[in-house]
Amino acid sequence: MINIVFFARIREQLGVGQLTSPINQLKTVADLRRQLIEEHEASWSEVLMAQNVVIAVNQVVSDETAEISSGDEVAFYPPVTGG
Amino acid sequence: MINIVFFARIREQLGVGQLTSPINQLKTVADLRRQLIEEHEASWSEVLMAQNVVIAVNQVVSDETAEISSGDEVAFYPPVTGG
Amino acid sequence: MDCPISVKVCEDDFDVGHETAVLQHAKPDVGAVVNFVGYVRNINDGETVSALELEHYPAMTEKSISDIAIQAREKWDLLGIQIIHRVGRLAPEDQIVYVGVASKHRLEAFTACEFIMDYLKTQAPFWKKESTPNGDRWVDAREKDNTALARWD
Amino acid sequence: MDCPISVKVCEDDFDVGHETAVLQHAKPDVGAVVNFVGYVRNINDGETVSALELEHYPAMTEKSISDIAIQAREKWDLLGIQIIHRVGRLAPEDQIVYVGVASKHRLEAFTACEFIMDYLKTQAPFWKKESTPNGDRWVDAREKDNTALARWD
Repeated sequence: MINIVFFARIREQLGVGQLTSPINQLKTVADLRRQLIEEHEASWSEVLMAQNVVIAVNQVVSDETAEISSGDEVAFYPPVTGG
Repeated sequence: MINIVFFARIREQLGVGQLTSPINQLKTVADLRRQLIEEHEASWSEVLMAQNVVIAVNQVVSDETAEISSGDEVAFYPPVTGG
Repeated sequence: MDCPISVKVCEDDFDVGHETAVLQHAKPDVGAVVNFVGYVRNINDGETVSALELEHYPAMTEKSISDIAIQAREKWDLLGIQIIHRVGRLAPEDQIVYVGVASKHRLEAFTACEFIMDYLKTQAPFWKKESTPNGDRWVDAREKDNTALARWD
Repeated sequence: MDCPISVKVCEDDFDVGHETAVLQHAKPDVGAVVNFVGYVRNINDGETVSALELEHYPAMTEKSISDIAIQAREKWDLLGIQIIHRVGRLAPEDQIVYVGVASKHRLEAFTACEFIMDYLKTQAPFWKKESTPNGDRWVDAREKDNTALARWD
């Protein structure tokens, strides 16, 4: 399984903070994102494909080419605004 | 009268922290310094003519060309080391 | 040289005097401490802010901040780093973040403290949501924070 | 914008937490405070320091520091400056100097605090005399403090 988490504006726009997905044929974050978009309404494409979405794999900032395997956690979030 | 003050290493080297001098023919800090050196032992020349001596007139950093008049305070001190 | 790192992410407020004292305590070679304290402002982008909600990514936040502190420790000769970042609901004038750096001489502490703040602002997974008279809104990331980051390349 | 300046030269110790709170108190537009705290180190130029005597030029010191603070206020958009410098006899680990700067955004507070420290180190009439096992000695001014100053030209 892959654990998928969303934060802040993205979490609100998708209406969900956490999902899981079986690993199946998913090899990269791009595969996972494509599947999430296919499985949900059109707005998911807009939100998850936005230019400034940050992707973290296992709590380390990464990008859509990152390989994933069962047990990984993939996060999608907007640019950070702490401090 | 001119009030003359010395600080830190210079005060210790001259053995005095404060002097006064009548204004007489003194026009600039250079005149005052020349007179101080003439009136005291040879070590005063070495101490007061040293490259790094800081001169302040009325509590503002200046140099030997500064004009002075009665009531002024002239300070000679080494490079500062606070903070 | 030993440079302990302490990172806290919590709802509780902090005491700047206490944190400063901890940084220097029993370290007689510390000559300089530089502290940064960030506060909730009552106005942002021209709108009155009545409250701020700070969301974060709990599994990642402390690790992400620790990584920044470790980078700073590798770049400069430091004697201690303490970072506190609050989360949850805050009000104007509340303290949000503390970054304290101890070193022998002042240049290292100043530089490392600025470096940590620049990285924290652009890398650590926190998000601010403001309450304004026109409703709640997510704070947008600022281009100038990315510009600030670029100077460390 | 109002930017109060407070300068104290005294023998008494100070409380960093209190000074920070004063800088931000009742100023809801303050987003950042940067504090510098300088301490007496127990070693300098390879020698053990058992005590430090800080001499100053009383008629000039506060005015000289105020002038530096006024320059900073004219250069950057600041909301408050507090400077405390101790004089007299100090021991290792004692606090010597506090410079705190409040501003809306962090860059101004960091920059102004460094500017003030660089000027204070090279312009304000203080002199340190250290007690070491080999006797007392005046601390020499450091070339790197002049180098630090040159970056503001």
